[in-house]
Amino acid sequence: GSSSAQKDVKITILQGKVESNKQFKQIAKQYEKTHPHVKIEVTSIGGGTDYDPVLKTRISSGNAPTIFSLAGPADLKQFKNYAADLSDTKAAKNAEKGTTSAVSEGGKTYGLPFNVEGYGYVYNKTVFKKAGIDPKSLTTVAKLQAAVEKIDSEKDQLGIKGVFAMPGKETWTMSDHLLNLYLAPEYDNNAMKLYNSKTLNFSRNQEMKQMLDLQKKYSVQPVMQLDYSAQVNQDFSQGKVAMIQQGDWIYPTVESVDKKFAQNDVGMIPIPVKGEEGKLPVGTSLYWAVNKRKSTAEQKAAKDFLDWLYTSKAGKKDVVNKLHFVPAYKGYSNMKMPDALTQVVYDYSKQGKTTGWVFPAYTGTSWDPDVAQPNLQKYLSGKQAWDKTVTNMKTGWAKQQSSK
Amino acid sequence: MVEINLDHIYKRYPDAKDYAVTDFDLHIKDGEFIVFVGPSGCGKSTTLRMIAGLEDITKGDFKMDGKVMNKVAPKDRDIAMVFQNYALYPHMTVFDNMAFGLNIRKNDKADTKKRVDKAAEILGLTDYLDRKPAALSGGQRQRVALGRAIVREANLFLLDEPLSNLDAKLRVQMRTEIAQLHQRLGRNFIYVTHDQVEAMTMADRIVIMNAGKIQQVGTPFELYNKPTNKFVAGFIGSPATNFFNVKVENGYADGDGVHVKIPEGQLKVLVDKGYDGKNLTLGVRPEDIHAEEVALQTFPNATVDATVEVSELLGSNTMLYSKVGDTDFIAEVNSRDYHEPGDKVKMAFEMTKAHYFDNDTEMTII
Amino acid sequence: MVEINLDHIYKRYPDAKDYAVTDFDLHIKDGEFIVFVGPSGCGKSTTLRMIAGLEDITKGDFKMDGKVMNKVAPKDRDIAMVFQNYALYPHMTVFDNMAFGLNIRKNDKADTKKRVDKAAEILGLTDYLDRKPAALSGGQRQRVALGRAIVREANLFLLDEPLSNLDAKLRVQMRTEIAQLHQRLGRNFIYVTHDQVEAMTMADRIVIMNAGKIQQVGTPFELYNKPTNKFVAGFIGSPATNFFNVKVENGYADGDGVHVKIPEGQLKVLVDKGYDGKNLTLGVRPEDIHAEEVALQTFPNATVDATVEVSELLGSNTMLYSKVGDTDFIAEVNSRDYHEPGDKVKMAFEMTKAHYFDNDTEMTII
Amino acid sequence: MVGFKNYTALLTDKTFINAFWFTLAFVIVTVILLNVIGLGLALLVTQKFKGSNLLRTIFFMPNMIGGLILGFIWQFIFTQGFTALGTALHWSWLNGWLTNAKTGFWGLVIVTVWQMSGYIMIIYIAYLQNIPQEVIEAAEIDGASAWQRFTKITFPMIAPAFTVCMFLTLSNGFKIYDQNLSLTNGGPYQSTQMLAMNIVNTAYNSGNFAAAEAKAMIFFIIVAAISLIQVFYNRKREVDL
Amino acid sequence: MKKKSTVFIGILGILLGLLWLFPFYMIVSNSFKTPKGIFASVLSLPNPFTSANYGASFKALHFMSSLTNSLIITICSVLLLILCSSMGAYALQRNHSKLSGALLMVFISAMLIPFQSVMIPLTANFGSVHFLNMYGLMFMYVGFDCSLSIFLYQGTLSSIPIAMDEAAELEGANRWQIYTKVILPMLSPMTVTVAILNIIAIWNDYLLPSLVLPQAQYTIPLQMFNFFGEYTKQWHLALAGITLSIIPVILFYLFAQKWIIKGVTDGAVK
Ligand SMILES: Nc1ncnc2c1ncn2[C@@H]1O[C@H](COP(=O)(O)OP(=O)(O)OP(=O)(O)O)[C@@H](O)[C@H]1O
Ligand SMILES: Nc1ncnc2c1ncn2[C@@H]1O[C@H](COP(=O)(O)OP(=O)(O)OP(=O)(O)O)[C@@H](O)[C@H]1O
Ligand SMILES: [Mg+2]
Ligand SMILES: [Mg+2]
Repeated sequence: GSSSAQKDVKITILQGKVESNKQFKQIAKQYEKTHPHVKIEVTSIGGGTDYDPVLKTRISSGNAPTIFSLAGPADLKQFKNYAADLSDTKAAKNAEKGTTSAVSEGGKTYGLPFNVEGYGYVYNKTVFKKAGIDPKSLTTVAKLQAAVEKIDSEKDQLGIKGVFAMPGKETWTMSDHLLNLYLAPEYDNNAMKLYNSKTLNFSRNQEMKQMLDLQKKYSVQPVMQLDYSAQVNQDFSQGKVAMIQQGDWIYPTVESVDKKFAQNDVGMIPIPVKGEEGKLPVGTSLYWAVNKRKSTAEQKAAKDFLDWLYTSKAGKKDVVNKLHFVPAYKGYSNMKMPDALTQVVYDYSKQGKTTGWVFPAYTGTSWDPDVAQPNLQKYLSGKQAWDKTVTNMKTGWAKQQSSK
Repeated sequence: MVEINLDHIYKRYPDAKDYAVTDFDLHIKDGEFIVFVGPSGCGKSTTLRMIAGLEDITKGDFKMDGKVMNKVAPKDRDIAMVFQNYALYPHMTVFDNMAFGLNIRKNDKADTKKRVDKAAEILGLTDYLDRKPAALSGGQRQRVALGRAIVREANLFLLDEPLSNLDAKLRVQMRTEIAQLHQRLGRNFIYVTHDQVEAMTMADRIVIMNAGKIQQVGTPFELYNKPTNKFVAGFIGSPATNFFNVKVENGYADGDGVHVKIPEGQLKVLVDKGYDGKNLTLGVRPEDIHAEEVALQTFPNATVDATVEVSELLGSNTMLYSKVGDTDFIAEVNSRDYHEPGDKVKMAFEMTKAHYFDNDTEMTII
Repeated sequence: MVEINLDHIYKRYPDAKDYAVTDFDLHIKDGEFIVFVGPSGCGKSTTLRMIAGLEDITKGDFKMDGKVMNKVAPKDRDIAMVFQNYALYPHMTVFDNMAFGLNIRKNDKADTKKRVDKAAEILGLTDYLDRKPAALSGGQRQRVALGRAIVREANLFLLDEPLSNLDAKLRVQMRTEIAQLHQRLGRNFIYVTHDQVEAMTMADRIVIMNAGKIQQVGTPFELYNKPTNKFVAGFIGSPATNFFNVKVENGYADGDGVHVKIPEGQLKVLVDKGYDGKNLTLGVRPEDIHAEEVALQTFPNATVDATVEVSELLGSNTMLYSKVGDTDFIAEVNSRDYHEPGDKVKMAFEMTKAHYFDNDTEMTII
Repeated sequence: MVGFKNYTALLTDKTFINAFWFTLAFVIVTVILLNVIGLGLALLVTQKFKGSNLLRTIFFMPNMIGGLILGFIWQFIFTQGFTALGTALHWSWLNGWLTNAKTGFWGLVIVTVWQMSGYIMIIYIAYLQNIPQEVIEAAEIDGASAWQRFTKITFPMIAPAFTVCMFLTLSNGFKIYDQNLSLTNGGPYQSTQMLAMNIVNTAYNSGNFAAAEAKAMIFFIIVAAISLIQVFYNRKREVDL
Repeated sequence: MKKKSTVFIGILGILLGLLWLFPFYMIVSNSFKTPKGIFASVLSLPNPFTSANYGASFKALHFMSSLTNSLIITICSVLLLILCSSMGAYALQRNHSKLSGALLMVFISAMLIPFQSVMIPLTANFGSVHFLNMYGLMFMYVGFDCSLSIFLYQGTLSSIPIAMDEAAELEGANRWQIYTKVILPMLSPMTVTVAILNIIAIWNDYLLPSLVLPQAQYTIPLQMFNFFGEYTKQWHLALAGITLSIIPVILFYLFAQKWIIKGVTDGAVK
């Protein structure tokens, strides 16, 4: 829509997805061309710095952005005074069901999802083919286990160092992604529900333990030394492992290491969870918010831009092709995703074969880094029994929720 | 071109328990050349530094042309100074060291160069103008320090042992140069030295200090001939005055091995002052002790039988380190009268030039 | 207790274009007291520093007891040194400064204390033992530097102008102390001084240097009476030898205002060496120029008519800065023969003590 | 009272207490190592030998790279370099670095020392060069060996440098964050988490600002007390020349 | 004897030097590898060898403009900083009052304050006077870094004899002249040190400029962090970038060394 006011407006965008910095800038430039009265300045924060403090400083210095990104309910709580209600935007109306629930309250929507993401076991097609295993068939834990054992026994022939590369250092792969699989069903795949829950059930913890043990046992060792870059760049992208627990976001990294490998050899299957077979956990990790302290004109321009980005024809093309986003919005049905992993996510989500992301309910709270992560790591490095780990996590949750 | 008054000045260094300078009272006339002498540590540099404004004056007033200057910053006193330890700027060349004061005053560059070159020539530093102080010999550094002062036409020059590290020949030359500078500029000079020749030849007046106190102020002649106390007599002259413990008895000064007649005039004064039959100290300068035949004949009543212990031949004169009774003394005799150590020599005191000092107050009686 | 050989030593400082020391060749006997003299900047300190091992020797060998020491670290040479600029440890008290060398050698504490206390007493520093150098006067610092050396019983003592900042009286005392120390220890001493009295009285042999080169090595007597060249003659003695440009003609030395008879013996040598009718330089010491009637009578053929320009009364002697023709010279006369500036005075040269120098080589002819 | 509760809560906050001890141990070790090595390097490169200037540059170079890259590089050294070396030499202790608190600790120490000793070095150099040569010479003449010259002359005379470097290494040791983040990120299970990271995490990751403030306050008081007492005490021993 | 210790020192120097250089070997060698090559083996030499990273990194960093920004900010801040801190230290050191001692302690304590705890009010203040740009940044650097610099200067000043001030003052120099003509030149070895320490700190700083600078004034580190996404870290470009960005600093350092050495030969005379 080009219903923007005649007066010149400048909007500033501050966002935390540094890898898309260049693309956002290109898109902004393009938008400026078609909307001569609007100027857009994009700033991306990342790398070694935390996004939150920067946003806070920008706000307090009177240099607040018009559009900023939020990472979930905890962020929203912090910046609620600045987040405008976006429920009347076209984009909000087009957002896929459930994608805004984590940033909605009292019927108001404060954030627009960047995209949706999904994770599972990203696997190496060649290895599986060589091992004679169809990854699509690994729908249950037992099947997975059998396949893992088989691959492991043929490690040398397959030319791999391990079945998995489990990044013991990157605690979020356990505490966010893996744990989510066993919590989501209990909380109806709804982050807000978990966010408001006084207790943590975690009744399926044994299943998680099993998966954890499986990954650890058949991983490249020592797991405690592995981090994201070792897992993705070094082991997976170099064809040294059969699969890793990651999501569609690793595609650019894999591609940057070995383009051919990325194009030909990469696929993703859901992690088998009892009762949730064949479903991929799909969710949103970042949301756009519009600063409600800015002038109405500026807010309007910001909303127009977001609407344009996610609902206009040109914008949609950029979302998919430039940003490599799996859209969180309706109206993309005829578009082809740019890479194999996003395609998988998109396919699952289009078919509705998804489970939810409940972990945004605790990322950004102290439970995640202070309770979940250290306890899981302790278990992983053999310093703590599983029972104790589970108890600790539960009591930690209860303690946090009681003081909220 | 200033009159300087030091009014009962005291100085105590922070944390020190004693005063470094006590009751220093001196009036310096316009254009005077004052020399400070005194034993090491007696407060000469301290006084100079107070005049320069580098040390706070603990008590008393320092005045220039009647104006109290105690609180005036050094830079506003228009003083040129040679520091005892040179205080050269290590990062500047010799030229820049000397030109610094002039440059600060925005003196015309060409004139500065002229003056520095002139000074360097006088000081024999022409070849070293581009060097840094670290690459100079001790004496060369001292000359740079001197050069830094003499290029300026300050109101007051403070020179703290400016020639101590120079060889005799250069020292004589420099002395002349400084004297000429003083004459040409007509400014006040205060000069600290340990070299008695320098003190005697350069000074209009000498200030002799001891343990922070002025002992005597006077012309070289006065100090030499009319020392106010034993200290001055013992300090001025090199070697210093010899002292003998004697008793005034029957017109003779009587002591251990000494039995010399006191000249009439002197005796009268001594008796008048009530020293007859009393102990006092007799002072005779080395150069007033003679060993030539002719002198022995001239002063037959004033001879002693001495033993030479060491003899130093110094060109035309010879020092005889001698002993009479238990008293050591030095005689400076003509080299013609050279004696070997161990010689027993008869020597005559030129008693008309002798001095007498009270044993308690150490003040000069005559 | 060592023999020291300096074999044709050269020194060039990094970045300097000239040699600071050239072909320095000297053999020092066991227990000798050597004094270095020479004009400021002639290379005395440099030589000392090479001996100490503080400067690299550019060329030549330095040997102790026959062993080449060029590469031996200073600490292993067992040397005690007084630096020209003291080089005190600013962070240590006077006591610690003096005790440092002994402590380093793990000398018995009690003995160290005894020695330092003794040295402090000699040096008059007893009251200052607890002070840091910054709170001392210039002379006191120099005494600490001296104390640091004398508490040690090193093999070789290097003293670089150790008394320059002391008053005359103290200097005489210190001189004696150093001489006694030398005697007691029987070690080698190398002593740099600008004070001719010090040089003359203390040295077994004097090394006189100029522009980095040794001019003459000899006993004080030799240097004074038999200078090898004009430089030595002009340097030793204070004031220095007077020089006159003369021509040898008819048995007379003839020059601007000078017409004096050359004694027989001297003349013969001059003629033999072919100087008859030639120009040369006549050297007469100030103390060999007389103004007394008796001298004028004694040397009737060797008088000049001089004009006194400045006269300095120095106790028993008086310096007459005089002029004959266009030549300036100094006469040291008895104070009885005092003359006012401006006086025209007849003076006699004691020609038997005169020296003659070749105008080209400046070497002594007689 | 609410504020006070935040402080008492710290006493039972195990991670905070653990971070405190970990940091303290780290500070003690690095302060010693950095000053010893920094000063050692300074002494080394102030010797006159060919290449001493080059060495200075080399020792200082680690300061030119920021925390992230540093962590990256060193992770590879620890995980791959050490492992390769360990296998080659059959030194098992070289394997599995950064996987537990102990190797994590020493890993942090190594990286910190590697990076910061050049920094400390150039401070010491600046002061070393201020020592008048003549005083060193005097000590040589007095017979002091190189070590004695160092302990009795050089070291007392660079006392101000020691004060500064102690202060810097102390306060930096307490405040260290980048290296912690990039090398171990506090892991495993927060066992290598240091105070600064603990506070930042409390504030930004957990959003518990009140607790973070209380921690920061305690932290600041401790650091200030230790560092300033050190400065005060050391300055007393310095002399003006 | 002298020889032997020199050889020993030389060998020790070489060994330590290699130890210190090893990580740089990794940086440089990996910057010539393909992304795949980097992770195939980090420790080995580049194979295949590529210099493409440099071109790409040069472009991605907008190298010329961010280099210019970095240079302007670093040079101006450091100059200001040296001026302020050396003057401050001079004033504090030469004045032996209780107040100056206390002031110094205040400066020193200021170093203990973690940046994170002041960054919000700081930027708020600068923002309110519209000073969130490179000029504001320079002032912030002066503020933040002067404590250490003063501390460093203060220590060296005590070894510059007061006689230097005295000599100059007697020659008629006022405080400012004494400071500029005598003290500052004599401080030059320390100035070089202070400059080096601050240059590397400011040159590499990320956090503060990221809060303060508008896009057009981005410095090299700010651009560099575009290589570090949450998931995608473009090490090949980053390492090339790092190599590019430390070259100016190393050049400066080598150049500064000359100065330090020179400062020493100018060195102290009693
Ligand atoms: N570090 C140096 N670099 C270059 N030249 C130097 C250095 N030190 C001294 N010189 C030069 O070497 C010559 C000899 O110096 P030295 O210090 O030995 O003289 P000296 O005889 O001790 O003089 P003084 O009596 O003035 O102390 C001088 O001309 C001096 O300028
Ligand atoms: N900074 C100081 N603090 C304490 N006492 C000092 C200080 N400076 C000098 N003194 C003391 O004050 C006294 C006088 O010192 P001053 O320097 O004036 O002596 P001086 O007459 O110049 O001696 P010299 O001939 O040795 O240079 C000395 O006893 C000295 O120890
Ligand atoms: Mg003095
Ligand atoms: Mg010398």
